[in-house]
Formats: sequence, C-alpha cells, structure tokens
Amino acid sequence: MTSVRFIPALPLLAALFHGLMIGVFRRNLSARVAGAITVGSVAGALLLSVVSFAELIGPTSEDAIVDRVGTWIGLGIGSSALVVDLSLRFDPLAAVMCLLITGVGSISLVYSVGDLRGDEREDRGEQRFFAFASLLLGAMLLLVLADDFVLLIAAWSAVGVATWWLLGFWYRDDARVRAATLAFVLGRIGDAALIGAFAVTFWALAEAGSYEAGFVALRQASPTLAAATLEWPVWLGGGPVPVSEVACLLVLLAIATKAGQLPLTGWLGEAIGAPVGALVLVHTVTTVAAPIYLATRLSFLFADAPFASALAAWMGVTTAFVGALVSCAQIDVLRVLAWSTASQIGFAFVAIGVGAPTAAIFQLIAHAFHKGLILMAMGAVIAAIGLERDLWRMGNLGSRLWRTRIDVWIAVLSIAAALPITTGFFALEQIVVAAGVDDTLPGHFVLIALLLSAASATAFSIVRVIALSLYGDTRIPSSVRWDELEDPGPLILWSMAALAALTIGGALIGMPQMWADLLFSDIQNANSLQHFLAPSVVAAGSTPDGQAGAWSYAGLAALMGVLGALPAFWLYLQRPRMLAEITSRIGWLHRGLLRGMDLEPALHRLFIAPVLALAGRWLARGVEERVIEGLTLRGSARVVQSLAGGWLRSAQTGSAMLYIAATIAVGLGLLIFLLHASRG
Amino acid sequence: MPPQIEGHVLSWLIGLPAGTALALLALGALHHALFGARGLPEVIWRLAGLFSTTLTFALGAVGILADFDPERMGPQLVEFVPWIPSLGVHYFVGVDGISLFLVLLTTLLFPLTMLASWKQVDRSLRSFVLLLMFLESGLLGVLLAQNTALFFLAWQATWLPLFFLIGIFGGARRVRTATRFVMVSALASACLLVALLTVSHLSGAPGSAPLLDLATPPAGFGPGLLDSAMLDPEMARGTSPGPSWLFFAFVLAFGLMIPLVPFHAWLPDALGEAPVAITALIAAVGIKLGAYGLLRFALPLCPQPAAQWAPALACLAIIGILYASLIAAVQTDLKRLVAWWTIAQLGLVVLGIFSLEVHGLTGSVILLSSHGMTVAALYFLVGAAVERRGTAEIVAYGGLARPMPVFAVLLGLCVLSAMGMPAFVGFVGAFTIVLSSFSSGPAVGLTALAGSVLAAGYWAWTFRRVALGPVENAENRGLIDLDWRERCVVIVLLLPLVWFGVHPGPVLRRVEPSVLELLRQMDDRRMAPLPIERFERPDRGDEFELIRLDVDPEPTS
Amino acid sequence: MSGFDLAFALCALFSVGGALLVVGGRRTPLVNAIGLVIAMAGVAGACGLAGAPLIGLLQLLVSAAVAMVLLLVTLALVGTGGATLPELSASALVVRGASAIAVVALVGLMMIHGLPAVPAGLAAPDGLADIRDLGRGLFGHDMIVAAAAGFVLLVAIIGSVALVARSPE
Amino acid sequence: MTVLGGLQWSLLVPAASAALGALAVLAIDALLGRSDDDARAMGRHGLFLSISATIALVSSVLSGLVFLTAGATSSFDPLLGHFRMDGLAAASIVIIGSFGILVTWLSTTYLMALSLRAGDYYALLLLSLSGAFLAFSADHLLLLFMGLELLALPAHVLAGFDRGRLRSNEAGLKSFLLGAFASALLLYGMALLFGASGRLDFPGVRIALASGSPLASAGLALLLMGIGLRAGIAPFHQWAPDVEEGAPTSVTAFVSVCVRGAALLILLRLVVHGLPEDDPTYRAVFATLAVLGIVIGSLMAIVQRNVKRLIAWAGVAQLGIMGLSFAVGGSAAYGAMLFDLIAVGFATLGVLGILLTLASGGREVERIEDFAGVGRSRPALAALTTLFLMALAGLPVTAGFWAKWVLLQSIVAAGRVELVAIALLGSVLLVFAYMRIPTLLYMRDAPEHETSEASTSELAMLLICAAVTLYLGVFPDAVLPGQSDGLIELLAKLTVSPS
Amino acid sequence: MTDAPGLDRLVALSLVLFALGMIGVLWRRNLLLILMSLQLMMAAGQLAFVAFGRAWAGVVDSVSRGGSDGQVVALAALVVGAAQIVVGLAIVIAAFRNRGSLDVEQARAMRW
Repeated sequence: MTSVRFIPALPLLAALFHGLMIGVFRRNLSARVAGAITVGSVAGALLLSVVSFAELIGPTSEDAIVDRVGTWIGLGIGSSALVVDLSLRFDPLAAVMCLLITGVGSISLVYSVGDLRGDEREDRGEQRFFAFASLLLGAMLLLVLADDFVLLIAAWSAVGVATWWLLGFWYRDDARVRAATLAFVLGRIGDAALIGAFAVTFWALAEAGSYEAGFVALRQASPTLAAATLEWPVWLGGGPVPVSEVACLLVLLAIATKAGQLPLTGWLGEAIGAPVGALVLVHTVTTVAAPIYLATRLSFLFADAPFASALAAWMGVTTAFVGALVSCAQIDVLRVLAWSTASQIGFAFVAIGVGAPTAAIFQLIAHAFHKGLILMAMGAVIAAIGLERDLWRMGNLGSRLWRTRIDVWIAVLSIAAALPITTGFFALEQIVVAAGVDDTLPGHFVLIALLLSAASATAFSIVRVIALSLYGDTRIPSSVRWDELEDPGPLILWSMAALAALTIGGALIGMPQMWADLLFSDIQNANSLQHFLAPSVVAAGSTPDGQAGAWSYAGLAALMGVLGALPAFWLYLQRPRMLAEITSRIGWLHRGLLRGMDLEPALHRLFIAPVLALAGRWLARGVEERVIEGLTLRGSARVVQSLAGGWLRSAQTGSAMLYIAATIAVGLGLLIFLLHASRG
Repeated sequence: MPPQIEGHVLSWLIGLPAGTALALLALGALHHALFGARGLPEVIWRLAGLFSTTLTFALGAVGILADFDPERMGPQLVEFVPWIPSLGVHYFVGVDGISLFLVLLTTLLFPLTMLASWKQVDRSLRSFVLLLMFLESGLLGVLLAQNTALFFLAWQATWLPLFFLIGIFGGARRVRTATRFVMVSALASACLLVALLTVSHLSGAPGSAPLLDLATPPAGFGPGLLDSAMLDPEMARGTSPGPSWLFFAFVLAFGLMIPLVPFHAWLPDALGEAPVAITALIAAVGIKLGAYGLLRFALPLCPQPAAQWAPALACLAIIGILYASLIAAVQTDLKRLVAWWTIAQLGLVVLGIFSLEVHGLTGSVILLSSHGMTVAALYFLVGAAVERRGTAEIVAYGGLARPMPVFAVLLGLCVLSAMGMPAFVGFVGAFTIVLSSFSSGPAVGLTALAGSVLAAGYWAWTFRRVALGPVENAENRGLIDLDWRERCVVIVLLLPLVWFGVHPGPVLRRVEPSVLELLRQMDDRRMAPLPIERFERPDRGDEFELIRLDVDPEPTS
Repeated sequence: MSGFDLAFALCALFSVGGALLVVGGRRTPLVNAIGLVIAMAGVAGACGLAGAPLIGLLQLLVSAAVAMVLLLVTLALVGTGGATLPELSASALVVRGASAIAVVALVGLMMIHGLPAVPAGLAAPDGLADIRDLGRGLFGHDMIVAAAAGFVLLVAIIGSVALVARSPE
Repeated sequence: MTVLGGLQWSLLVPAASAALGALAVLAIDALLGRSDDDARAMGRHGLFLSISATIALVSSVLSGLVFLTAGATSSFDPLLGHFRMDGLAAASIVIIGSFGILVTWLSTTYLMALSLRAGDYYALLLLSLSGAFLAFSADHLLLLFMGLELLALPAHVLAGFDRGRLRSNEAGLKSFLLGAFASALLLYGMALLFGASGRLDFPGVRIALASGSPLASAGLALLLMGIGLRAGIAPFHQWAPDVEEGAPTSVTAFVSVCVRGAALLILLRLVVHGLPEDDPTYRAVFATLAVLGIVIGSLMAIVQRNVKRLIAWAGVAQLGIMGLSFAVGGSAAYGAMLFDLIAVGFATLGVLGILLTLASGGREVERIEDFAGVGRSRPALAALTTLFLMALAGLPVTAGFWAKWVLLQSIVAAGRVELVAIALLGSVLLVFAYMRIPTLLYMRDAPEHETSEASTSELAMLLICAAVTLYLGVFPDAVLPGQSDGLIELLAKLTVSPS
Repeated sequence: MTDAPGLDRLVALSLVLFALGMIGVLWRRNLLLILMSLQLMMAAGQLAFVAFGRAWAGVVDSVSRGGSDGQVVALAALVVGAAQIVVGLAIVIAAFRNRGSLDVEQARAMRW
C-alpha cells in the first residue's frame, strides 16, 4: 500500500488551499466551510492512519509500510553521496504517532470550529487559523512518518513555522506576536542543531565507508557512530568524544528549544495568546510532541550516548519540577496549563534519559489526552465568562457548567496521576519506576526526589485550578451575568467528551504489566504499547517490571500525587487565610514563580540583547562605519584626494620657469642614470 | 572531440535584448526624423521591452532546457565564431550546469523587473528600458562567455548600465552611490584583467596567438585554457607571477563583486540607494557574477592555490556570514536589511565554493539561484511598499497584514525562503553547503549554522515589525493591497522557489555533472605530473619552465 | 701658447663674458642685448677657429639682428628703464638656486664624462672647402632640410603677423 | 650632382602636399579678401579655406595609404640618406593626417564664432602637420629636428592664436617657452650624439649608443628630454595641461591629438630605428617615465574641474599607458601603442569636438559643470560624449577597450605584469575622472540652457569619430583593402625595425 | 693634415654657454631676457656642432655619415633659432599687450 503519503499530504493540501485563498485570491471562507475542509483532511488522514495501522497489525504484514515517493536531494558520488529520500515509513512508532496526531488533531479542530465561530476578535480570520492548523498537522505527520533524517529536519522546521503563525494568530496584539516570534527563533536554533547532528553523523558514516539514507540504515550504523570520534573543542577540555554523543547533544539542544525544556523553557509559558484550539495542538500533539518523538526515534543513538542521556534526564526532571512549581503560582489559567505542559514533557524526557522511550511515548499520549481535554474545558470556561482568564475571578463555575465540570475532573485526575484508571496515572507510574530502578544515573537520588516532588507539585497546581475555577465562591466579573452562564455548544462538548473517553480508555494500551497483574487476573503483554513499539525503539534501560523496588517507586508515585492534590483542595477551598499567610511567608519565591522565574526575559537578555548590542554598538557603528567603510571607501577617496589635491597639485605651479626647472631636475636624474648604465 | 556549433539559441539570448534596444533607438530616430516627435512613445518602449525580455526568457527556458543534456560535461549549445583570431579572441559561447540556472534566473528577472517597475519609473523611461536591455545582454554575455576576452568585455559592459541606472533613477545620494559602484567595479575589472591576461600569457605557447578560450575550441584554434596544464607551482619561480598571486587577483576581483566581507562596504549603499527594481537586479544577478567568476576562473585555473587557501577563505566567509548577519539585525531600513542578508548569503555561497567538495559547490550554485529569486521577490515587495509609503524605514510600517493581507502573506513566504526554510530551494543549497562545511569539523559547520539562526532572528523580527502588530501609523491604515501585476511578479518568483525546493532533482541533475567536471579539472591540473619542457625565453634570457602544449594533458595516474 | 690658444682664449672670454652679461645684467635690457652681441661674436670667433667661418659670420649677423630687434622691442615696450619687477620671494630664490645648481651639475657631468670622449679630429684642409661642402650639402643631401628651414621661416612670418598685427577694427 | 636626378619625388608627397597646401590656403585667403562684415561671406570664406586644407591633407593621407598598401611592410630603399618612407612612416602619416582633417572641420565654425583669422590658422595647421610628416619619414636626426621644429612652432602660435584672450596668450607663452627650451635641448643632444660617432643618421646613432660612449648617453638624455617635452610625456608634461586649457578649444584638440601624438610617433620612430634593441637601460627609463605618467596623470585628472584640463591630464596618463610599450619593446607592443593612439585620438577629438559643439556664440563650454543636464536637453550629444569617454576609459564596444586590451596583453606577454597592474590602477582612477562627466550629463539637472544649433561640419566630425570608435570597438581587426593581416597585426608589422 | 688642436676646449666652451643659457632661462623673469638666453643655448648647440663636425670631418666620410655634417646642422639650427625668436617675440608682444608686463611669473593663471 502506498497510501501512507496521503496521511501528511491531505492536511498539507488543505493548508495549500487555504493559503492560496488568503494569500493570493484574497477570499476568506467562513469558519464552518474552512473548518470542514481542514477537519475533513485531518479526519481523512486519521482514516488512512487507521487503515494503515490495521494493515500493519494484520497477520500478513511486514514490520513497516514504506512509501518511497522519490529522492528529494541526491548529490555526490562514492561514500559521501548524499541521498535524501522523500520516503515515508509507517512503522509502529509512526503508527502510534499518526493515530495520536490525527485523532487529537481532529478533535481539537472540531472544537475550534465551535470555539472560533463566535470569536469577534479577528474579523474573518478563521480560515487563517485553519490554514495554519492544517500546516502544523501536516508537517507534524510528515515529521513522524519521515524515513530520513533530513526530511525529518525539514518537517521539524515546518512545524516551527506553523507554530509561529498559529501562536501569533492574533497578530495585532504585539505582545502575542512577540512571544510567538521568540518561540520561532529559538526553534531555529533547534533546527540548526538538528542539521548539525545530521551532518556529524553523515560525515562519520561517509568516512567509515558508507552513508545510507533512512532511519533503519542509521540504526544499523549506530555501532559505527559510537566508535567514531570527534575532538572536543579545546575550551571544553579537548579529547575525543563519540559521534553518537555529539549528535545526541545537538539533538538535545533541538529538543530543548522545541519542547520548552530548561534552560530554554521561557517561551512556552508566554506563548498562550492564541485560540484555545491552537494551544491544544501546540501543547499536545505537535510542537511539544515532536521532540519526544524524535528522541524516541533516535533512541538507538541515545543508547550509545550515556552523557547525553543523563543530561536529558536531568533536563527533564528540572523542567518538570520548575514547571510544576511555576504553574502552582500562576494566576492566568492558560499560563498554569502552559507551564504544566513544560513540566509534563519534562517527565517524558526523564523517561528518555533512563532509556525507557516507550514510557515517554505513553506519557506523550497521556499528556495529549488530558492536557488537550483540560485546555478545551478551561477554554470553554473562559469563553463562558467573557474571556476572563484570571483564576481569581472565577469560582464556583462548576455549578453552572456541570458538563464541563466532568471533563475537567477527568483531566485533573489524570494529570495529577491520582486515579489508577487514567492514562496519566500509568504514564507517571512507568516513568517513576523506570527512573527509580535505573541507578546508574548520576545523582540518582536527587533526581528521584525531584521527580517525585514534581509529581506532587503537578497535582497541586492542577487541583488548584479546579478548586479555584469550579468551586468555592464565585468571583466572576460583574459584566458576566451568572444566570446566562452555560455549557458550550455541542461541537465543543462532543470533542471534550471524546478526549475524556480517551483519557480514561488510553490507560488500557500502556498499563504496566505489574499493574495489570495486580488489577486483572491474567493478561499477557498488558503494556501493549510497549510490545507494539518494541521494533521501533531501543530501550537502553532494563525492564522495570520484575525488579525489586519497582513497587516501592510505584507506590511512592501514587502517593505523591495524592499528597499534592489534597492540600490544594484544602488550602484553596477551606483555608484561604492560611494560603495568604503562606504566600506572604514565601513572598520572594511566590513572586519569582509568578513571573515564571524570569525565564522568558532571561532568554531575551541572554540571546537577543547581547546580539543586538554587539551588532549595533560594536559592529555597525564601530567596525563597519569606522574601519571598513572608513578604510575602503572613504579612506581610499581621502588618500587619492590628498595625493592629487595636495602635494601633487601643488607641483603644478603654473610657472613656466618652474616647469623648466623640473625638466632640468628630471633630466639630471636621467643623465646620471644613462651615464651610469653606459659605464657598466 | 572539438565542439561544433550546436545552435544559435545562446546568441539569440544575448542579442535579443540589446538588439531590441537598438532597434527601438533606430525607430525612435526615424520617428523623430519623419514626424519631428521626440522619439517613440514611452508605452511602446515599455511594451517592447517587456515583450523582448519575455521572449528572451521563453527562448531560454524552451530553447536551452530542451537541448541541454544533463549528463554531458563541459559547455553545451556552443557557438564558435572566430572574431579576432590574432588576439585569440573568439565569439565562443556555451552553457553548462553552473551557468544554466543563472542564465534562466537572469532571463526570468528582467521581464519581472519591467513589470515591477511599471509605475515606479516616472521619468527618462526610455533610458530606463534601454539600459535594462543592455544590462541583460551584458549579464547573459558574462554567463555564457567561454572566451576570457568575451567574458571580460561582457563583464565591463555590465556595470556601465548599472552605473547609469543607479545614478539616474536612484535615491537622494544616488550620484555618490553610483560613483562608488563604478569605482568598485572598475577596481574589480582591473584585477580581473591582470589575472586574465596573465593566465593567457602563462598558458600560451610563445609566439602563437594568446590562449583565451576556456573550454576546448574547435579544431584549428588551439587548445582551451583548461586543456593546457600550465599553472604549475614551478611556474612561480623567477620574476614571472605565480599562481598564488594570480589566484588572489581573481579572488580580489570577484570578491569585490560578491562582495566578500572586507570588501563589502559598497553593497549596502548601492542597494540602499538604487531604485528598487534595479536593486533587485543588482542583488539577484549582478553580484552573482562574482561567485560565478570564482567558479569559472579562480578554481579551475588556479587549483593548487585554491586548495591551499580554501580554509582561509572559508574562514573569511564564515566571519562574513556572522558579521553581515549581526549587522543585518540592527538595520532600520528594509533595503539595507536585505542587502546585509545578501552579504551573509553570499558568504555562505563562498563557503560552499571553498569547501572544494561536490556538496558545497553544488549547494553554492543552487543557493545562487535561490538567493537571486528570493532577493528579487523581496525587493519587489519592498518596492511595492515603498511605492505606497515612500519610505523603506521599518518603523514606518507595522501591521500591514491588516490592510494588505496578500502583501503580508507573500512577504511571509519570501521571508521563509530567505531564512532557508525547507520546501524552498534555498534550504537545499544552504543545507548542502553547511553539510559540506561540517566535513572540515563541527566547529566550522556550527558557526556557519549560527548565521542561519541569526537570519531567522532578524527576518522573523522584521516580518513582525512590518506585517504584524497593531497598525500604529495612521498612514498605513488605508494602504491598498497588491494588485494582480504585483502579485504575479512575486508569485512567479515564488513558484520555482517552492517547486525546486520540493523537487530539486532536475536542478541537481544538471548542476552536479558540471561541478564534478570542475573538480576533475582541478584534480587533474593539481595532481597530475605535467609534461614540462625547458626553453629559453626570448626577451630575458632566463630559463623558465613552461608546459608544452601539444602534449595530451591526460593525467598519467 | 700658440696663436690658436690665444685666439681661443679671446673667443672664450668674449662669449662667456657676453653670456654673463646676458644672464646677469640687471640695469637695463640694453646691457643684456649688448652682452648677447658680444657673446655671439665670441661664438662666431670660436666657429671660425673650428673651421666654419661662414657659420660664424652668419651667427654674428643673425645675433646682431636679433639683439637689435629685441632691443628695439624692449625700448618700444618698456623704455630704457630697468625692469621694475617685484622682488623674488625667498622660496622662489631657493628654487632658482637649486635649479641653477642642477644646471651646473647637468653640464658638469657632461663635461666630466663627455670631454674625454671628444675625438681629437683632423684639421680641415681649408675653410673654403668647407663652405663648398656646405653649399653642396644644402642643395644636395640636405635639400629637404633647406626646404624645411624655409617653411620654418614661413611659419615665423605667418605666426608673428597673426599674433602681433593689429586687427582692422 | 647626380643625387638630385635620382630623387624619388613621390616620397615627398605627404609632407609637400601639406606644406604646399598651406601656401595655397594663404593664397586663397589673400584672394578672397576680408569679409568680416558679412557672416555668410565669412562662412563661405572659412568653408573654402577648410576645403582647400582638407584637399591638401587628404592627398597626404591618401599618398600615405598608397605607400602603406603598396608595400608597407618593406621599407623603401633610401635614395637620400636621411629620408625613408617606410611602413611606420606611412602609417603615422595616415593616422596624424586623419586627425588633422578632423581638427580642420571641427575648427570651421569655432573660428568664425571667435572671429579668428582662418587663413593663418589653417596655414599654420598644415605647416605643422607637414613638419610632422617630414619627421615621420626621417631617418636622420637633423631631419627629425627640423620636422619637430616645424611641428612645434606653428603649435605655439596656434596656442596663442586667440591673442586677445589672456589665457590663450598664456598658453602660447608657456608652449613657446617650453618648446624653445626643448629645441635647445634637442639641438645640444644631437650635437653630443654627433660628437660620439660623427653620424646623425639613425643607424649611426644606434651604433654610437651601443658603443657606450658617454657623449652618446648624455646626448640621448638631452634628446629624450627634448622629445619628452614635445610630446608631454611625464615628467616633462607640466606645460601640457596649462597650454591645452588655455588654448582655443580647436587648438586644444590639435595640440593634444596631433602635436603630442606626432611627437610620440616620432619618439617611436627614434626608438625603433635609432636605439639599440632590447637594451634594459632604456627599458627601465621608459618604464619609469610611463609609470610616472600614469600615476601623476590619473591622479591629477581626478581633481580637475575644467574639461579641457581634465582631458589634458588624462592625456598625460594615456601617454603613460602608451609609453609602457616602450618599456617592453617589440613589434607587438608598438603595434598596440599605435592602435591605442588611434583609439584615444579619435575619442579625445570626439570629446573636444563636443565642447566645440556645445560652445555657442563665443561662450566657451569648458567647466565640467556645464555638462549638467545635457543628457536631457541634447540627448544625442550626451550619448556621443558618453561613448567617447567610454573609449577613453577603455570600456567595451569602443575602440579603447581593444586598444587597452591589446596593449596590456603585449606587456603581459613580455612578463611585466607589475606594469600592467600599475596601468590598470591608473585606469581605475581614470574611469573615475572620466565618469564624472556622464554623472553630470545624466544625473544632475541643469539650469535652462540656450541650446545652440550644432553646425553640420562639427556633427559630421563627431559622427566620424563615433563611427570609428564603434567600428574599431566591434571589429578591431578591420583591415585595409589588399591587406590580409588584421589592423593590429599590420600595425605591429609596420614597426618592425629593419636591421 | 694635422690634428685640429683643442676641440675639447671648444666643446667645453659650448657647454659653458649652454649652461649659462639655461641659467639665464631659469633666473631671468623678463621674457625678453629669457629669449636672449634661449638664443645663447641655441648658439652653444651650433658651436658644438661645428666643433664636432670638425672633429669627424675626415674620419667619417660624407656618404656613410648620411650627408650632413656639423655645419649644415649649425646652419639649420641658426635658421630655426631665428624663427623661434621671431615667433617668441610675437608672443611676448602679445603678452605684453594683454598684461602690460614682461614678467614671466605673472603668466600663472592656469595651474593645478
């Protein structure tokens, strides 16, 4: 079957159609028509994914469906021949990702159709939204299906562009556009890093004798990569370093930019000024999902790169912790959720770091479900109370929006990892257990402690959201009439319902064996996700199931969730005074957290301000104007002017007598020279 | 196997624009003589110019592409007419993979420039059209010439129209800018002439007509420069100038035009002051000739010093990329911003050229075309904006997506192309160049990549400040969006950018053989032991080692 | 000291002295003109000593005429009074001094290097034979020269008329 | 004497027809009488004179052409010891004679506008040219001297011809003082050379120089100073810009193209026939002079604000570039020099002709600012100006391009790349100097001009200059009928010294 | 025939005159005096020619010499010198009419 190519092609074609309508013909379709086109295309992709999936798990199938469209870039001869195949590979990992992306993608698009219809902030901008969303989804699908590193990089860049435009959808608000632009520019660092990662592997393989396109070949060549070395720069101490390590470090840089991991996490918390549907896409299945997918895809590379793996784990855990803490203090509900995303993705990278890529994928799935769900739900809430996003101006909304309240609850329980029937619960379980049993990591104990604290803080922050918004006393703005508050329209409700179902049902695909053994009687291969993905990933870490201590870590994880959730309820609903006291006690911390640890300004200060200062003050006004232009253009002109206009000109006195004198002087020289020459 | 005349399409290409211009002049004179009018009406000039340039493009696209054999190395579709045989000057034109797409780009840009400047030129329109046509002929001559004298002639014939175009139609400081431009061009020409003459002197057998043909001319006209293995390092002995010296003459000549970074000061000025349409031509085609010259002359004629100095020049290119990108980041004027970006891009091209490696060289050729189309599209868009608002200052804009959505979308696409995003052909070029730069170590490659990050930074920032955000400036509120003429001009440029970005195969397939041929020539002439014969130089009496010409220069390996 | 030596010394004295008068006479152009005639007389004598009495004679005639004309012109233009030119500035004096030194160096070098190379030569049979030769040459080999000299004189006539003749109006 | 009977009179035709033409002009002028009061009569008067001058010059040029085609490559067997009409002489006559014809017709209207005496003017012009023709075929220093004097004396008069004008008078004065000084130097130099070997014919001079006699060396030094002054070769150039600025514009054209060009050709003749071949000493001298000329001329050209002066300074540089061929020697270089002389000559005549055309009603146009806006008011003239300046700057599709190309190629072929580099550096500066004029023509707006109607003769001459410039720019190897070589090769062959 | 004595003395005399003439040209500012000095230089040249002509008179015969001997040259130079003086005088008179002065240093309107 070669229909795999249509999975990314359908949304991309939709994007192209929208783009032509807007950008060339200047026609805007209504939200309903434009949405229908996009939803149709994504749903078609979903359908194709399902068909392909069926084919993949069917009895006669091979381990992947490869759809080779052609060669994209073919260049060079011999061992350094570069072949970039436009080739799609529907293997288990890609299958999971496709289903997830198209599934959650269609749901969120349906939601957006409902959400955007009443939006009066942008006149006739709906089609633009669907154009960007189609592009984003198409690019993401291409990314997960790409069977070539370079193609993946291309898709990765495209995801970055689509994210930029989607997050900057409300382009007339300068602050939003600014945040989106920052996200994009940071992403370009990641793109560059990926190109670098590819380049080092390419040359390592070319020197070793052969470079072949495709991830399968790359995976087979991983011993070569581990054996080949590069030199560290001198200022990093020198010495050889395996190519795998270098490549993984570069990949990690790309991951950090795209997934908003520390220290490049600031943009994620700020880029919330977009329609909720866009946030759902960005925060669940596309932008922040791509890094996890990439790390999983390259798990064979990480398996050979202990340093980079450890760095990934530490990056993940610190981000998880910091993100969770920051989200505890935020007032803007969307900002809470955004920081929580960073935190959740951080968990996944812990899994990558400890060599449990399946757990990372499962965490991604869980995150997609429950974060999508709560974003939609809170979007509905916000829409209901007149676009008010301040948690302290909500309260008791659950009594009016009772259908929404169910969805919020399901999401909260999953995120807080508090209920053993939710996807989130099992995902966290797996990560904590995997990290717990892998004691080879440097700073293992601290890492585990941070991980568990992060879990706790996550639970706290998410419960805080539900407590402040749906319970307690109402504090809604006076402009909103309480009586008219009601649940959103059917499109939104149904999409939320779908995600809620997935949040619950998703648990079934990735339940750890030991939990399955506990909960059910005899299920073989309970973690079907893990088994399904096994051909696609390389799990460096040992299987945690049978190991001693697995249960203790599992228990701790469950406990920590509850330990985080309950105090939140208690504090925010029962003891507001105590809350205020605590807040004032740790005012410095609270203020810091409220400002997102100043991570976003730090990015500006670290990356942009120095560049501008260097460029503006030193180069443009210093080097360029003074040295280069001064020397080459003005300088040469001045030299010529002074030569000609100065002393050379003063020799032309106009006096015939002096001309004769000059002639005689020259003649004297001529005479001396000729006499001298004639003598010998 | 000497090439024979393989058709006249290239001559038509070169002759059509200038011929049209001359015909128009003659008709105008006739008109003047018969009816006493001041010349032909301007609209006839404009239409005839548009028609002729379009025809040239069609001729190029159909005539060349149809007969161009991607598998063949060396110049194709050659036409050879002895012109001044005693001087070794022949009318010898041909096209190969390196020049093919630059030729197509050139022919494509001229009708677009005509269209884009439809409303921008309000005086001396006849001169404008006339100069444009001469410019096109000159540019095509440079790209197609296979004889160094012809090349030099066309090279010089190129900058004169540009001088007038800048000086007559430019901005406030146009005269100064035009003068600077002409000085730089003259200096470059001087270096080039020294180098070309020396090359032919060192290659030719004493007493015979000087060797000026690059490729092998038909039988009876001696070997081509590339057939005669002359510039052996041994030649450097004595007072005769050696190849290193020559190489630097070439590098200086072409580096001034490219412009390589310490010699770049004229470009932002020229691009900032020239009329926007001409700016597009200068940036898109004019300065490409520098890089083309490096590929055509500096590398194959001086392989040894090229290999020896390639790391240093690559280093210079990288410094240039970073430097230009950083300065671009603080520009306040759109035209100058594009100019600085251009310098950075050309730095990337030079980096690719001096990778001396098939990826980098091919990437450079591709990036040249890609940059040409992108920069032209950008300048056309800037021109449309300037036409409406009268300024290119970035602060004057903001929020244009609201009144001019088509403009914003097209600008956004151009900006993406400028950043080297995938799905634009610029990615293919930049990617392969960067890839090849990694072959000399990750540090080099990563530094080169830093330039692309900076480019993303300032382009995204610029796009935000021009197209996004609130419409703060009241003058921007009522701006009229691009009309169909303007849209088409940009879209026509974007289409190949995207098409070849997605499907670069046809380009690569045609470029790569020529690049391989270039590398082969370099290797042959660098490594093969050369048959050397001693003889007395008549006028000095010193002994020189010269390479005998009648020996087949096949490598003996 | 032979008679030749004596005659030469006299000629040299006349010519150098006259030349010094031309160059250095400061009072009135009259002195310079007389100096020129004296110098030319010396030169004429020297020519005669060298066996070219005709040339010497012609020189004397021409120079006398020239001196006369110059004198007349001078008198007509500025009268007998001395040249009332402003004093030279210091820098002009320096330049003049330097160029005079250069002249001395130039001619001195020629003397030092050239005089030893002057061929001894042979005495001519007699002066009349020389004059005959001269005539033969002028109407033989050197006829073109003679013609050219004629045209040079024509130029002088046309030129002087064109430059000096008063316009009719 | 038997010599007279065997004389080949036909060899004298070029010089004689010019000289006799001068007499004829004088006679016609006298016969026609004064016609100052009637403009039309004056015009007719001037026309007659120019026609007769032209007839004389055309017969010179044609006879030169006949000599050239009849066997230019082989030198004539000299009947008279010091007169030789060889190929170089014939070519020189054709070149300078053609320039002379152009100058004649460029002067016609101008003389009338300035109320100058056309009869004397043309007579002097013709006499000067006859001197040049004489010197071209000299094989003897005396004849060379006489020719140079006959060339220069009328030029002094012509430079001061507009006698009522202070600047013209000053030009004449400077021209005369330096010229007379040069004559004295020439004479004495000849004397010293004569003293070295007792011979004044070129082979004798060559022998004397080759013998290394200090007398000969000193004589050559003085001789070079003298000819250098005549030709305005740097560093003996200083009079040239002053004279060319001050002289009436048509005389400027005459001096800069005919007089200095002829002097250069005479120097070429001396070098080819009279100097030892391949002597590094003279090479070094000429190289130094050439480099000085290029540097000084091009730098000074940049800062000029008077077009005539600019052209003169640039001419110093152009002479320097041409002089490079003396520095390398060889027929190729000399041929290239001749070609460059042709190219530069026509272009210079063109530019100065434009000045003459633009001058209206006695108002001289010579400040560079006067060109402002001409591109708008008189586009054809502006285009022609640009063409001529392009030729001077050595830009393509003009003769100047190929001239510079060939010249530099011949120098490179001799292995003197450093000289080429200097020449090109100078030419860059020259481009700057020249391009200031098109800048004004097209890029600046001017106050309203009263546009004078260009006279037919001037326009015709300009068109001829342009046609030659363009034709040689496209077909630099255009040939004479009956010659199989290209022009460049032909010129090179003409300069081969018959040893 | 006997040796012609002291030809080198004649040459030396001519050189001295030549030098004095040059110095006069350089030193004097009166145009007429400059003309006289130029005349001196020409005379020096003529004298040198006469002297050298005598030196080579019997050594190089007139055919191989190509005709002219020193005296012919001297005669021609005499004519040229005379013509020069005439032309020069005309220019000087014109200059005096224009400027009212014979100072060569005042003719400096054109320079640079």
